[in-house]
This record gives sequence, structure tokens and C-alpha cells, in this order.
Amino acid sequence: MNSTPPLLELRDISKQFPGVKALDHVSFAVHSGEVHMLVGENGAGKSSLMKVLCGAYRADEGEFFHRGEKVEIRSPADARALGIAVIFQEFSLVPYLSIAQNIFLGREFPGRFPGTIDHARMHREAKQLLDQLGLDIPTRTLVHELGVAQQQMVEIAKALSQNARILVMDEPTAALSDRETERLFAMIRQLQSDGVAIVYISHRMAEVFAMGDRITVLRDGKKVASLLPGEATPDELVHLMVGRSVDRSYARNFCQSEGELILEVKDLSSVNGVKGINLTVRSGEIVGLSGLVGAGRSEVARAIFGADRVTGGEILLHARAHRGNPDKAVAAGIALVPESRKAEGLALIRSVCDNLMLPGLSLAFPSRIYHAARARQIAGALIDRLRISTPSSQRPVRLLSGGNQQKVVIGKWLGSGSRLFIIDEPTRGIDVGAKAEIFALIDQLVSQGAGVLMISSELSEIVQVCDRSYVMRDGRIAGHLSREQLSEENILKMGVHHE
Amino acid sequence: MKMKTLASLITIALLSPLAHADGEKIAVFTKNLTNPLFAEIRAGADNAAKQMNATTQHYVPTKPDSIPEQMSAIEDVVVKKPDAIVFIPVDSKAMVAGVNKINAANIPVVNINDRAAGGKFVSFVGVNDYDLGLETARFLLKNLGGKGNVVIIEGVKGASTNQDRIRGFKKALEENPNVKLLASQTGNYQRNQALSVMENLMQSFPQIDGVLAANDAMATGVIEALAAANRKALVIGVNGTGIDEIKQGKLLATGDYKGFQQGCLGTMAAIRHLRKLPVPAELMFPPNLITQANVQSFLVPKDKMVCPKWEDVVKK
Amino acid sequence: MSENSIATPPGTTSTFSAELRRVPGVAWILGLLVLVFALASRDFLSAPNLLNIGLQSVILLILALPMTMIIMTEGVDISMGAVLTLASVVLAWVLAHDGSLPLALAAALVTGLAFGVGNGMLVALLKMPPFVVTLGTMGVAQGLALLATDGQSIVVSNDSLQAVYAGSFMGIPQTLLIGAVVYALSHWLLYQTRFGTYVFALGGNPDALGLAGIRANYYLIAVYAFGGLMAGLAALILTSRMSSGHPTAAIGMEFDAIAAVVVGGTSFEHGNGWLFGTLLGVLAVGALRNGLNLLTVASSVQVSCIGLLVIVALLIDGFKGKK
Amino acid sequence: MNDAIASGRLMARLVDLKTIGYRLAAALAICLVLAAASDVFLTTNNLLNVLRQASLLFLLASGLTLVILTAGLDLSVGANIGMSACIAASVIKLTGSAMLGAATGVGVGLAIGLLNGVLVALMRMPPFIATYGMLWVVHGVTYWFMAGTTIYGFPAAFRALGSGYFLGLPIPVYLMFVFLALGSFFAQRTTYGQEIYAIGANREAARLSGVPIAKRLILVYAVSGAMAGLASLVFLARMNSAEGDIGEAFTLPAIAAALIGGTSLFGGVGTVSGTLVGALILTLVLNGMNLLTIDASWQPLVTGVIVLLAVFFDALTRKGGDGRQ
Repeated sequence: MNSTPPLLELRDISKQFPGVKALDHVSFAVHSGEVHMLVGENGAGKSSLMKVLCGAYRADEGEFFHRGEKVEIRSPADARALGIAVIFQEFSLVPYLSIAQNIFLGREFPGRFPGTIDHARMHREAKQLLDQLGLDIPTRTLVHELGVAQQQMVEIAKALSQNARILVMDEPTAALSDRETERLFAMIRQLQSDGVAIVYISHRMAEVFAMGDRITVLRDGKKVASLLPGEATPDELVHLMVGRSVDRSYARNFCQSEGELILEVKDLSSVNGVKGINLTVRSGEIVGLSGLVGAGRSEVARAIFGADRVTGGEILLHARAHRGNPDKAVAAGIALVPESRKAEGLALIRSVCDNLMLPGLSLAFPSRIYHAARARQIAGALIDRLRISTPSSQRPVRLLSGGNQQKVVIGKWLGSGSRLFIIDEPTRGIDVGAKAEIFALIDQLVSQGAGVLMISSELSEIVQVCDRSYVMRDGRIAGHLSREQLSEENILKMGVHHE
Repeated sequence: MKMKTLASLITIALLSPLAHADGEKIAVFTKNLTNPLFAEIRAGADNAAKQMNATTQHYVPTKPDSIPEQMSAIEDVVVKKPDAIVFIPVDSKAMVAGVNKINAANIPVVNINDRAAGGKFVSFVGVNDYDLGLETARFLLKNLGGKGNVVIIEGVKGASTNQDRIRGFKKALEENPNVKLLASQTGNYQRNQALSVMENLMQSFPQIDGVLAANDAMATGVIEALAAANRKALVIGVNGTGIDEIKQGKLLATGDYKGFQQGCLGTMAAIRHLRKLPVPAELMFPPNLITQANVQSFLVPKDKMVCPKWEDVVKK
Repeated sequence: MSENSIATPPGTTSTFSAELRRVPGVAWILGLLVLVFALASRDFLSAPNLLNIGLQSVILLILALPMTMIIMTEGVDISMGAVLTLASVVLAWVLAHDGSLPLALAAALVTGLAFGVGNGMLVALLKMPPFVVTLGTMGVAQGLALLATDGQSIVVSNDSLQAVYAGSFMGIPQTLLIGAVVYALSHWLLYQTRFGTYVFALGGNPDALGLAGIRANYYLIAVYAFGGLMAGLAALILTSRMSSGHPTAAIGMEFDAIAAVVVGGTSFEHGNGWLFGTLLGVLAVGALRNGLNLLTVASSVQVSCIGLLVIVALLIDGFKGKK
Repeated sequence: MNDAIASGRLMARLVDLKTIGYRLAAALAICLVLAAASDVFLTTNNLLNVLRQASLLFLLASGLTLVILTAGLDLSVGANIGMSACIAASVIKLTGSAMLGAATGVGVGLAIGLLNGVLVALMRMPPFIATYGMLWVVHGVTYWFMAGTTIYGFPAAFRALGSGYFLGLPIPVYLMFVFLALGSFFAQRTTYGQEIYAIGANREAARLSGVPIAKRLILVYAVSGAMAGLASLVFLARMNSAEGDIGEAFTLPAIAAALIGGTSLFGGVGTVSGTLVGALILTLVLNGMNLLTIDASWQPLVTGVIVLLAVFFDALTRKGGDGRQ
């Protein structure tokens, strides 16, 4: 297709970690002006490849070629010299530095004296970048005051500021609303036409096919295919990624009869800016809570669970008033699968068993006397039931893959006697195979009589999985969509401002 | 508005004790809030001031024996300009700079208890630690019959009181060649450290006949250790705070440090100086011992003690 | 708008009104203390007394400024008081052995720097928890000071040394000048240099530094080294003030410094620090001690007041920041 | 047969040999060196001395260990000992009742701990600073209460708590083993313990898992305070006297004992049994220095080096870190 040598080419790259071959003779090339999609399940080696690319890891074996010439990438500085910039999924931003300082972190303009910074120039150039991205925020704003989507935009500005010739993006849309995603895509096309090569990692099939010029599939640290978008259907691509067929439609039997009322929220408002929330969840149904990022979905979840202070309104659980801290919520049968599994969901240094047992401790051990053997037994059963891939229940949970960690975060509530599950972004950053398993698990919960309130930024998930959905906008419920009305278009129509 | 009311209320509350002040204001510096010796000295100073119709203000570091804090307190006091200062340095050498500041402000200062290594003083009131150590040690060695094994428990190494007392102890030991000094270790003037040190020494030495402790707090620690191990030895201390132990026969003797009198006479000297009455440059108490024989006269509680008349003491 | 929006911290966003909005508990307390003491004692606002507060606060300030940066990196240095003490002993020893003042100061600075670099290396390279590392080096420094002096003061009669604390330069007391220079230096380092930017990043997101190709460890070591160096400098003032070196003179002062830093609004998390707040914190402690001395408040009450200052300042911040 | 195996496994878990194995070996190595260097080291009396001296440190450090497990710290334990001892002493003097005095001592310690817990858990203050402030407040109240005096001379029944023997062993040593068992049981074998570890490992995750954070934090600070109160009684009984600042010298050694014993200041890692070994190591070294009549000036230096060595060793063996560095 391209007769000129690729902008960057990796040949036979291998990277070994104790016990794992993260990359096994992977070859990969990206051309100027090309969007190269990199797909694969979690643990397939995408992140490792990306870290090799940006110099964070050193390859054990293999060679790099830049415009046909052999080069070395041994450190982030080497990568930067080649014009490689990376937008990480987990932000590389410093909370108490300004936007400008973050954009130019490590590349500060020298001031008059050695070691000093030319602040004026830094803010000037930062302003230009933000303008380019259509972001109207003062460059002196501290990053911790920004929302997630804005932080993502700063991250992108940071990469752009490096005048990158090769831009690596790891799930850049994960935290973005659809509108912001559109803006990002427009920008990518702009960069593309300027001749920038883009390596784009994604789990979203729609994006892969819409944006990709070429698709490379990794599995178990090996490259299994490199193809053009026209050469495969989404299902075939998924098949390549997981090495087996997976039903992507998450088909389930939607709730037929109206179950008993589990949760009723009346006029709820909280310190985190949600106001006048009214919603219900019944036994046996999955209720969606959708809307743009920043519309207040997680905040509603946290308010119901008592994680944020409620300032007004009523929460009725099984028709009885409920109010209080998370411990009261758990005792009343509410489970929360939080948005961030590492920060809020897991005690990473503790074992799988310890994490799985935590919410249900008082149920499993009503006498308050803890039996390690019994805990291992209960955890073992959960591990089997959830098909968590771990050699032992005693393994620290930080050593598990993202999908398995997510299963632990959901699984820990199975022993807590919960009747209401609030699940915030159940599939963020996990692969297709694990997604299907997690939805099967959620389906299992409701079929056993639980009620689920599910928050997701992926509209397709809401549409496919939920019995009905609320749509939020600006901290309020903007509307309700029944099963029949539920479509991505309708959610968007309700969730977006009418300007 | 509310804050201002509050502020003035607090102000009134704080000022009220000062409102009755008349006569000379004497600032009294002691080393810490915990050692009973300094409590006695402060009581003595208060009593003397009351007798002579003056008032005292006490300055004690919040961290025991803190040099920077005493230094700051001096600087603060110099601003307030009391009529005179009665001063115990927390460190005899390091506080000379502080004394110089008092001198520079022309505030008369009487040094008591622990002699500062420099600076100008109206007078020094205290006990000669060397003599006191020597006399107390002699008393112990006499009771041992001039033979046997003894150990020394030292106080804080850098303190001049400790150095002088230990010198006195050792001089007495020289006079008694048949007494063997097994070990000399520090208990830092603290009861619990002395207790641990004694416990360990008893392991090393199966026969200890006498213990010379550089203060009474350590001596009582030693007594506890002996009792716990069910061993017997004659113990002496210095400071005159272990009165009860002497009464009970656990402590053989203590060198009377006359803390209360030091406070009394130091304060009297300061006031007399202000009133242009004669004050000797040095007022040293003789090295007296408190023993079973004379302990009865020392059983007065601190708040009942009364300062002796200046003339009664100085005449001697 | 919503109550929880965190007020803009100063420094990087440096409009004056933004700074005012973030007035921390300590500023109110400092204001209240000054008001009460000024009403209660004629002497409090007198020039010599204000000078006293300034002079007495300088040593603590010189420790607290680098401590602010260390705490911003989610670390702590509890060896500072002991290192200061050891450096003071070294300085006095050199002077007592006929060394010149510059030589003695150099020796003190090297002593401090050595401990700072050592702390930094153990923390950065071996990933040992800062509290434990500096608890260990605190023992080492304190032990060396005791062994070097045999527990006694080293007296120095050196006019140029005495002139450091007492003397003045162009009408301004030198000690205050040193304090001002160290404050200006710290401010410049933290807000104007790469080093300062990376200090924010070390606490806020050290991975970001690695990804930006910065050797984070160098800067982490540098932060502790700065702390050690400043402890060495503080030794000059301490030794001059006492005209001697004493093996326990400043033991425990690091806790006062840490308290001043935290009371001043610097947090143990996320690289959220504020240098000016530290200055306020140090002055609040200084004003409180001085004022209580002027009012001749009983010492036992003074002891409690210092604890109350710390707790009340945090309580005010806690209520202001309550979600 | 089965019972024996089960109880053996139970013991193994309680003592958690894996965590403290290296440290136990280090303690034994110190013993060997001391036995070679001093012929009195291995005498029964000396070993009992070591145990008795270690017991006080352990009682204090065991409560502190629970606090550190939650990623907290309690700097006020030393001041707490001072206040508990002084108030207990004056109650004994006033009423003549050892029991009442003992109850008061533990009660005062508990109250200070509760206050710490409230500041940390409900007011959300950083533990380091809250307990440092409390240290000063408690000291001030104690100094005011004591006014520079010493209270001494307690009934024999009370003093047995510190210096008495039972079946040849000092009574504090029994207390040490009782609280080793209680502490280990609480930390390892109750759901409270599990929750405390979880709080230290990730407080937010624990909160969102329904762990009542505030209650558990108040609990650990209260326990730490009560243990300081108990330690103050043992100390009081041993010293037979109370002064205002008797406890301050214990704060940092108690923290050091926990850290040498493998408890991590980051929280979530550590055991009470490890703390016992830490206390033993510290005590052994000080005992050895006394036996070999080494100048006390060496003590801070040696203690500092031991702390550094212990943590250095952890850093080397911890390969890969705990995921939070």
C-alpha cells in the first residue's frame, strides 16, 4: 500500500516479565498519516507494546526503524527525540500544577537563569494549544479542579505540544462524552492530514472501524493479524482477539413482569451537585443511568450509597426510609461497584480472598470470629463461580488482570446479601470476553430477584442490556426511556443540551 | 464584632492577676516542670517574694531543659523588663549568651542552683556540688565500714552538677582504698533509666554493697530495682527529695540540696539588691546530710514551708 | 455554585484575591493571637518584641520551609532537629579548634547535606518509608552529637559567630535577613524552577515525571538534600545564639516544624503545598509562645496551648473544607 | 491427632512465622553475640530482665501497631503514659485502692485514645498532627495536675503488677503474652481485624465496602490509648512513683519496635507478633550495651542503625514493592 518506508517500524520485539512473556516477537509498523488501530483482550500485550514504544520499558529483543533507519528506544527521552508522544489511559497529570505546567512537564522553557522556567511563554503556548482543541479554560487553572473529560483534553494537549510525529493513544475516549469524542475524532483527522502517524488502542468496535486505516490484533503477547478495516467484520475481529467466537449482543431475557419495588428515590440532592433526583428500581430489572460524562451519574450512585452527603430528599428501600453512611447502606442490602476499581474498589495489596470477603464479613462470620479456612472456602467458591483467573485465593489482587480485578469488585458483593446493585461503568478497560461474562453475571443477579442500577458511558451497552433507562443532564434526571424507547439516538437527544 | 468582645474578655481575664501586682517584679527561671527540686525552688521563691511584698513570675521551658526555649524566654522577659531575675541556666555553658542579654538590658540577675559559666551576677546562691557529693559519699563509705563493692549511677553527662558530684564521689572513694568501684554508668538523672541500669548491673555483679546515685530520683529507682531482685545494698542520693525513703530506711542518706532555701535566698538576694541592701557575691549552703537521724525536721509539706530569715542564714 | 468546589490554591494560580479566598485556619488564628496579645500586653506590639518574635521564629522557619517541600513529596524528615543539633556541634567544634567561621559554617553545611543526601538516597533508591528512614538517621545524628561532645556543651568565644545572631546589616538584623533570604530562595525554588515543578509532581503523580523522561529520584534526593543543607544553615544561627554547641539543643524541633507546615495548610497528600502558609504557621507558633511569656501564663498552660493551636487550626480547616 | 495438627496450624497462623521469621533469627543472632561477649547474659535473671523490660515496650507498641495498620500514627502514647500514671497514682493515694487506681489509669488512657480517634476519624485530621497536638495538650494538663511534684509509694498489691513474680516469671511478662495472644487474635481472627487491615490497605475501598471507618478508627485509637494506660500502670508499679513526663522516652522506641517488627507505615501490613520481636530486639540490644558497660551515649546511634537495618532488609526482600511506591 505504502511504498515509502514506514515512519516507525518495530521488528520482532520481545519483552519478558517474571513468569509472563508480555511481548513475543511482535512486529508492527505505522505510516505517516495513518491511524493504526491496536486491538486485543486485556493482557494481550497492547499496554506493554505501548510502553516499549514510549521508552518506559526496554525491549529484551528486537529492532526499531525510523523512516527505514535503525534506531534505539531505551528511554522516554529516546522516544521523544523520535517524535513519539503517548496519551495514557491513566492520567499522567499532576493535580496541584496548572494546566500549562502539566502540558510542558519535563519540557519547561528555560528562563533567564539556569533551572528557571519562562512562565510567560509557557502559558502563551499552552493557551494556543487549548484554543486548538476548542478548550476555553485559563491555563493557570490547577488540574485537580478539572473534570475527567477536561483532564483527558489536557492530556491530549500535552501530547500535541510535543509536535509529535507519532501519537499513541490508549483508549482516549473512555472518559469522554460523545460530543467530546466527536471533537477528538475531528482533531485526529486534522493531525492525520498533517502527516502524523497515530497508534490507537481501543476496545470499541465502532471506533476501530470508523477511524482505523489499519488494524493490528494482539493475543497473548503475539501478533495474530494485521488487516484493513474492509477485510473483516466486527465479529471476525472479536474472534481474532479472543481466539474463539463471542456473542457480542449480550442477549438476555428482558424483564417481563413488574417486580417488587426495591429502591425509590424522591427529590434526592447531594453535596456533589445532583438535584431533584427521582428514580425507582424494581426486583428483576436492570435500570440504566445514562447521560454524558459529568452529568452526575456517579454522583447519584454515591448519594444513594451514602458515600456523598445527602442534602435533601428521600431514599426508600423496600418502602422504608434509608439514609446514612456506606456501612448502613451495605447493611440495608445496597452494593456499589464503583467507577474506579483501583482507587475505590480494591485493596490492591491484599489477597483476592480478603477482597472478596470484605463486604460480607459480618454475614459470613456473625460471631465476629474470623476463620481463615472458611473464608478461603467461600472465596474459592466465588472464584469458581465468577471464573476469576488466579492461581490461588491468596494472591494479591494487584497481580490480576483488569478484567479479573473487575470480577473481584463485583464478586465481593455476592456474599453480602445485597438486593440492590449499583454498578458504575462495569466494563471500563476490560476486554470483550470479560465484558460478556460480566453481563452474564449481572443478568444472573437480576434473575435471582435483585435490582440493578447500571451506569455506563457506552450507550450501546445501555441499549442492549437495560430494561429501561434514566437519562441525566446537568445533575438532574432529564428523562426516562422505556425498553421500547431505548435507543442510542433517544439517549443522546435527552442527554445533550438544546442550545 | 463578636471576636472583639471575645478578645477583650480574654484580655480582662488574663490581666486580672497582674492587676494586683505591687512591689518588685521578680522573674524566676527554672529548668523544667517535672523535677520536684525545681518545684521546691519555685515555692521558695514565691514564699520569699510574699514575705517581702514582691511578686514572682515563673518561666519554665515547655520542653524540659530546652536551651532555645529558655533563650526565647529571656528575650521575651527582657522586653517586659522585670525589676530583677532569679536564674537557673538549663545548661551552664550554653546559656551564657542568654545571661549576656540580661546583662545588656541592665536587669540585675541572681544565679542560683546551677552556676552559669559566665556573665555578671549580683550573687550566686547554691550548694557546692563537689562538697555535697564528697560528704554524702563519705557517709556511705563510713557505713560500709570502709570496704565492699560499690557502683555509681551518674546523672546527665554534660551537667556541671553531675560532674562535680561525681568528682566528690570519686574523691571519697580515693580516701577509702578498700572500697572497690565496680562500675559507673549514667541514669541521666531519671528514675526509670536508673532502674534499668541497676537491674543490668546486678546481673553483672553478684555482690554490690553500696550505690552512689547522683540524685534522689535515680536513688529511688535503684531502691526499686534492689527490692524487685530481693537484694540489699546501702544507697545514697543527692538533692534532699527522697525524704520518705529515708524515713522508711530504704535510703541511707541524701545530700541536702536545700531547693526551697535556694529559691528563698536567691529571691531575697534579688529584692535586697533592688532595695540597696547588702548582698554577698556568693552564698553557699554548707554540705548537710539528711539521714535517719535528722529526717524528722524535713517532714514539712512544701506548701507549709517558710523561708528562713535572711539574717539567720547569712550571719553564719 | 456547588459547595464542594475546592478553593483555588495560591502560588501557581497567583491572583491575590484567589489567595485571600483560601485563607487557612492558621491565618485567622494568627490574627486572633495578635489581636488578643496586643490588647492584653502593651509590650506585644512594641518594636523590640516584634523583633524578638521574628528572631525566635527564624530557626523554625529555616527548618519548616524545606520540610514543606519534603511533605509535598508525601515524605517527612524527622531527623532534622537531630541533624541541626549535630551540625551545631560540628560548627562549634571547628570554631573551638581555631577554625575560621567560614570553615566552620562549611563543615556544618556539609554535615547537614550529607545527612540530607543520605536520607534522600535511602528514600528514593531503596523505596524505604521516609518516616522510618529519618527515624533511623535521627538516632544516628543524635548519637554522633552525644559521642562527639561527651554530653557537654562546646563553648565558643568567637566574635564573628556572636555577630551572626546579634548583628545587623544596613539596620536589619542579620538573622532576619537570613530568614528572608531562605524564604525567598525556597519560594524561588518551588515556584520558579524546574526543581519546584517536580516537587509538586513527586507528591502529585511521580509516574508523570518518569513518563516525561525526568529522573524523579534525583529530585527526590535533592529535596531531602535541601532539607539537610538548611538544617546545616540553621545550625549557624542556633550556635551563634547560644555561643556554643550543645548535643541536645534542638532535639525534637522537627516536630514543631512539621506542625507549623501542616497547620499552614500543606497536606500530606497529592503534592498540595503552600509555602506562605508555612510562614504563617511558624509565626503563629512564635507569636503564641512569645505572647504567653509576656502575659506570664503558667508554663503548664503554655504547653497545652501549643497543642490546642495545632488542633484548632486543623479544626477550622476541617470545617471549611468539609464536604 | 487432628486436634493437635489443627492447634499447631492455629498457632502458626497466630504467630505468623513467615512475617517474623527473619526477625526472630536476627533476635537469636543478637542473643548469640551477647552470650559470647558476656557471661552473665544467659543467666536466668538477666533473661527475665530482658523479658520484663521488653514487656512494657510491647504493651505500648502492640496498641500502636493496630493504629499503624490503619496507616495512622499515635505520637501521644508517651504523654498518655505520663497522664494515666499520674492520675492513677493520685487515685491510689487518695482511695488506697489499687483496683480503683488501675481502672482509672486504663480509663484515662482510653479517654485520650478516644479523643485521638475522634480527631482523626470524625474531624479527618492527619493522625500525625492530631496526635502531636494531643501530646502537648496532655502534657500541659499533666504538668498542671502534678505541679512539679512526684507521687510515690504504692501498696504492695499494686506494685506486684510491675515487679512481682508468679511461678518464677515476672508478672509483666504474663501480661505481655496475654496481650500478644489477645492482640494477634483480634488482628488475625476477628472480622474487626480484617476490616482494620482493609482500612490500611485502601481506606476508600474499605469505606465503599461498608466498613464503618470512623467506628473502626476510633476503636484502634481507643485501644492504643487504653494500652498506653495499661503500660503506664506496669510502669508505675515498677517505678513505685509517678512524674509528669515519665512516658515521653517511650514514644519513639514504641514506634521503632512496631517498625522493626515489620509493620508498614503505609498501612495494611504487619502483625502484633512481629511487634513483640521488634520490642525484644530493641531491648536485647540495650541490655547488651548495659552488660558490656558501653557508654549510654551510643544508645540513640545503635537504635537508629537497627531501625535502618530492619527497614533496609525489608526493602531488599520486598522485591517489586507493595505496589504503592
